[in-house]
Amino acid sequence: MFKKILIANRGEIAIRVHRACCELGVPTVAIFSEADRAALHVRVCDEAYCVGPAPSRQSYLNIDRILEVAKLTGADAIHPGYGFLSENAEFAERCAALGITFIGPNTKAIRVMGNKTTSRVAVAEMNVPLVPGMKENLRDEAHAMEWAERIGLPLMMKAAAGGGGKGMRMVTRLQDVPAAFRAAQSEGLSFFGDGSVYLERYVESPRHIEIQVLGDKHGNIIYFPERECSIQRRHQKVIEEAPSTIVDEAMRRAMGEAAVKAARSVGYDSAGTVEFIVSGKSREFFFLEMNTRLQVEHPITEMITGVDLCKEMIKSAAGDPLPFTQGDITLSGHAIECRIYAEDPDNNFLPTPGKIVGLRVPGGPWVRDESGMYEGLDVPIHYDPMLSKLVVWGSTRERAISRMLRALGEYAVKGIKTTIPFHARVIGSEAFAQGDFDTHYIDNHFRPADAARPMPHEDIALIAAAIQAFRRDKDRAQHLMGGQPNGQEHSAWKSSGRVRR
Amino acid sequence: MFKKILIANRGEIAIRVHRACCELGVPTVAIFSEADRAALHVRVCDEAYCVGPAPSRQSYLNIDRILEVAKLTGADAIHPGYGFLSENAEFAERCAALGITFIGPNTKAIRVMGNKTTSRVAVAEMNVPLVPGMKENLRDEAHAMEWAERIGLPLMMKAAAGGGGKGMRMVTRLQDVPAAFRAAQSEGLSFFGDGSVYLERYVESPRHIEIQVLGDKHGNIIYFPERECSIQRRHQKVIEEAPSTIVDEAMRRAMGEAAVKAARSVGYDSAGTVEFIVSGKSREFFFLEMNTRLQVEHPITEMITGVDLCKEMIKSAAGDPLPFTQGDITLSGHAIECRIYAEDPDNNFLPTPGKIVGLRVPGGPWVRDESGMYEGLDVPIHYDPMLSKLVVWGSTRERAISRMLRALGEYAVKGIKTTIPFHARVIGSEAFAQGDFDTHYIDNHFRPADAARPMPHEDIALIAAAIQAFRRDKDRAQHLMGGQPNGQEHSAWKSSGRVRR
Amino acid sequence: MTYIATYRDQITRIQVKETEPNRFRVALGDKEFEVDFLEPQRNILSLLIDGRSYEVDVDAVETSDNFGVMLKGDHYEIEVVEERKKKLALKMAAGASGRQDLKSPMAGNVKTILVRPGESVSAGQVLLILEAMKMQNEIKSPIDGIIGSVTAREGVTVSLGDPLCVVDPLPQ
Amino acid sequence: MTYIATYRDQITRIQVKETEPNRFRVALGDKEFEVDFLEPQRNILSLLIDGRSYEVDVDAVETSDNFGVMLKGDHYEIEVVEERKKKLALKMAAGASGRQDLKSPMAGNVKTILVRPGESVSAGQVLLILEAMKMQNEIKSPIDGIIGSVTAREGVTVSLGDPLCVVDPLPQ
Repeated sequence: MFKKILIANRGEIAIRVHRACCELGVPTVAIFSEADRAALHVRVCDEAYCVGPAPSRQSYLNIDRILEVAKLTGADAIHPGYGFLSENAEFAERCAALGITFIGPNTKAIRVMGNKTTSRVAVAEMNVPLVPGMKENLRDEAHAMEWAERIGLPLMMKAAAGGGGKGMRMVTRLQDVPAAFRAAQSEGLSFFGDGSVYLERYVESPRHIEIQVLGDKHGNIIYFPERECSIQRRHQKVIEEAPSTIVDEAMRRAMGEAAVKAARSVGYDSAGTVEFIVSGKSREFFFLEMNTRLQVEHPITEMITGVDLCKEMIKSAAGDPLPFTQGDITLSGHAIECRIYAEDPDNNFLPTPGKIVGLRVPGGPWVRDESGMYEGLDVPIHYDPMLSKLVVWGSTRERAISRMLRALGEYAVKGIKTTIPFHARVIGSEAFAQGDFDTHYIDNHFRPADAARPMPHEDIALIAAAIQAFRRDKDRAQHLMGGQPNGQEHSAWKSSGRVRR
Repeated sequence: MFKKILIANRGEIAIRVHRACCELGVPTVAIFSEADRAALHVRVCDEAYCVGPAPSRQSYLNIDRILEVAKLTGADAIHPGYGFLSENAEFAERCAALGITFIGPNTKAIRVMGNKTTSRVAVAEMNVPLVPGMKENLRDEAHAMEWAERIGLPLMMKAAAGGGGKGMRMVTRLQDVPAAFRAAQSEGLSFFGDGSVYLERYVESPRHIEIQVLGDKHGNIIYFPERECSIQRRHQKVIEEAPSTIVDEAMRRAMGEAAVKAARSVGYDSAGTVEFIVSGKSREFFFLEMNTRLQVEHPITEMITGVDLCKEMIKSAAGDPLPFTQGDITLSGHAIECRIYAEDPDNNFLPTPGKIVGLRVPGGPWVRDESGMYEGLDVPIHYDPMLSKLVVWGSTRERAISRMLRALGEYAVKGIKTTIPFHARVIGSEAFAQGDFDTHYIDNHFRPADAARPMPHEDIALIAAAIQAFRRDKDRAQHLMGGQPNGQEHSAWKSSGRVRR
Repeated sequence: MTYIATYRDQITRIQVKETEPNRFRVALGDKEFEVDFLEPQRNILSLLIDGRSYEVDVDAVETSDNFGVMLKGDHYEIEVVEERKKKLALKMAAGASGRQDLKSPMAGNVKTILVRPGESVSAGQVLLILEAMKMQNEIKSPIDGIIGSVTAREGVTVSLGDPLCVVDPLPQ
Repeated sequence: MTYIATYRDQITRIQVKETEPNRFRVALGDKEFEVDFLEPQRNILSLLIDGRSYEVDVDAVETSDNFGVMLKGDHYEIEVVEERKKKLALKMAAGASGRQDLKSPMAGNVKTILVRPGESVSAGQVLLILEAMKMQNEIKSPIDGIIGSVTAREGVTVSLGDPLCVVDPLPQ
């Protein structure tokens, strides 16, 4: 095992990795930007070093400085978490050059899978099904038109280096092909520095279903039961569950075996995820991309299999062979994850940075909170707005749903608005209960209905506001007369630390 | 299912029951004493009624008032939790008389198992092994001496109505028998209002191992894998784990079958626990008593089996047949529970009521916090000092131990002292790692060594105290000069809400 | 005390009386409520009303009559003003103009400013773009009008509530 | 500033200097430490010392020089007094008597009082019994001596730090 692990990340995933290291008995080194001195990962890790100013490029992406800290502290391995440097092949190589283990797959796997075109070529050679489309990039608008006619409508125009919903254009009419080509090219260039673009068939009632794989340095690769990630808002996953309501045992095995083949195509030797797009109509599945890192939603797989993926990933990087075979992986019950964001769901999901002045996290049976929050934390404006992931397990999907609703109801974050109540409404919706949704569900169906929902507790809200106004006025009056404020320790009109507009 | 459940309890178990009801979709009614208006269970339940002043006898044991609230609110069932009215047959009967379901076993089971003598008679008829001893009560000192000679030394003199370590006397010399008889008799009278006393063999290297059973109203009773509860301080359980390190598959089955027989002797039809004393030397097990309620430590059984005992207990009370058979219950991994008390482990475990001014609960994979705490809670002096139960699961015992150490390290309660660091030291001890302990371990072996432990961070503690003194003095100086305090929002010398001696 | 509460343009008259410490009688229009009140954590209220338990998170600012109330997952923005003060305010408002002071809805960086003073804009037109937490957010004009002044500066950080720009209504 | 810290009868001289905001140089005897300081929650400190991260829970009372420090599961009761003030205090203490003011170690109910003023007691003798959270706790005499006054009353609740009784040392 490693002597010391540097965690090149922040937020909840830095905490997750620290917990795994802690349980393995390996000391940890945190890095932080100047905006994150008060962050929880700085406080819980064994060591902590500032690596630069607030902007990520100067801190969490500052390879030179991070490697300096690794050398200084004697860390012999680096866990990159997700995002930031986690899929950066150059970083992995520079770690290797210094004799530091990058906790992730081999660099070839990162490079090949990091590009949509090369990854498609690689997995196609292993007979992993692809969305009908092209394996090369488009040369120009004319070429685009030619391929569009060959594949047939509806189509997706995609930037080869794209991801996270950026650099994608749906095309339903042939005459829109040239404009979509130009748009995808320019977004690819501006977001990813790469203008390569290709075309593929658009899958109807699309569901995003992915397979976790785990490999070691001895050639073993196994797969886990699928994760259903179709509840998305603007192409960003919002709620994930495992298993999927539309996958049966035979399909699970077929998808798992395809994922292992995809992983084998690059000699995969770590934790990774093979993403598929699945037609909700035909249940055909097609390779989308492979993420060569620990995924945000890995905990739901952990909950239904009892496997600590973060820990196994570290052990595998240390050279340990996998401690189980495919046959040892069994599926038990059902797990759901909600990504809690610092966003206002009733105000177009505007980010809500600010100070958390009160916090009560849900607890009790089979509730797992993966969080970087604490009472007093000032959520900075510089980074991703994800505050925590709430994960539950239940013996059945129905029980997992009722447990998630219960846990969301317990989760109290005071000072900033979060997406917690939004999650409760999605999870409580009829379509979710039926498992009847695709990746367009939130944007096209749920949100319009949600905006018009009734607000049943208006009377109580008015009473609460009026009593606080009364108490404020009484305090003021007593203050003017030189008296003492009323019995409560804090008077009601004091700011809760947040300026309201 | 019930329409509404009244929870006749407080603290963490009231929260536990509320969560189960919430997940079952059943509204809850909380009751509270005047000292508990701010308690968490009052805030989270759907309804809440005050049932009397702080002393338990006038509130949580006030049967008339509690039944009044049940009638007023239309509750059709009452969950008693543990302690208070949970094993009170009269209360169960009065519920029944009003047509309210008492969520617990039939009254006969409560009565028979509530008395050590009648319970021993009942289970002996089913051939459940008893500690060699007598099945009747002692008449007088001469009778005691006669039986002491017959059973042989060492002996335990026990009050028939006793429990929780009260009313017990170990006897190693025959001449001590009369004094022990008088002491047990008087303790039995004063604590339980019953002076009946009996004798039994003292078991060497005793371990306390218990079996959870679950019955329904259709004659089905199943058992669960054992819980090891030998880590005790002054006869009070402190840390529990499941399974036990000394129980193998054959012994597990034998104990389970004995527990089911014991339960059958009273037609048991709810969740209950059969406690055994096990010789660490011979591995013989003997019936100790049966607790006719949900046990404090039920979560560890839940974690290794995936069964929600609290929920199943409610469903069984509602008349549902058990949804599984004995063969469906499988054991997976290992679970540990630490009972977190408001006590100062470095000051003879003195109770530490007071205000919780800071709270950060552990999270992450397979960590479960069962708590009634929140930041701002004033822990009252009137009730049991248990604040929460911290429960972890791991795929192996070693992993569960490292996870519990990690979770205890994360658990930060500010304002009052708790037993959290004490638990960390017990769990981290070599004897615990080896599974090599009996019920005397804490009192006789661990505590003397613990008191002499090194305090390795004295330098850092001195630095922290000196900096706070410096900042206080600087603030004071600036205040005297009319200046502003330094940048931090709260100055260091402000009270943290607790008066120190 | 008597208050006028405004929620989503709906006006309610509320009378509050403290009958004993932590007990209030509240009349909401013609409905009356007995409230058992506690503030176990600052600005987090526990209300028992007719036996029902409510946990209410109230956000209040000293200098404002606006209360943000979070209750069972829903957020209510409520203005509560003493009755006499409200009547006065309504009189004054009758003479006021429709000038729009746009304030920043969040902390962030001003990425792009798309308008200049004197420029005509229509309702819904994007005036500037704010960036925070890797998200870009468009600030739109609430009315047809003319840009008065622009306080925001490109590349400069603003806090929640900072003025961004002013839109004057078109002359009647 | 220079302080004298007392922990378990062991005395350490500590110099503290604020080199820049939230940076301190602390000399502990002849050891020197550079401290990166933050107080993210009231009286919960985050210290970075030589790269190592420590979370320290400090309990302090305005009117006292005693600090309760909780650090990695261990509790340290430390008295920190400015050097000049400490020297003065030591001089004064030299003339003080050994009178013991027993204060309540916890909030609770006075269950039983076992001694009366004027009674001789020996070190370790139980003077009274306090009850809290269903536990009975014996308060013992720290010295051989004579009971001076008894402030506690049976059946009456006391708070942490309330005086219980006084034990005067035996005449020399």
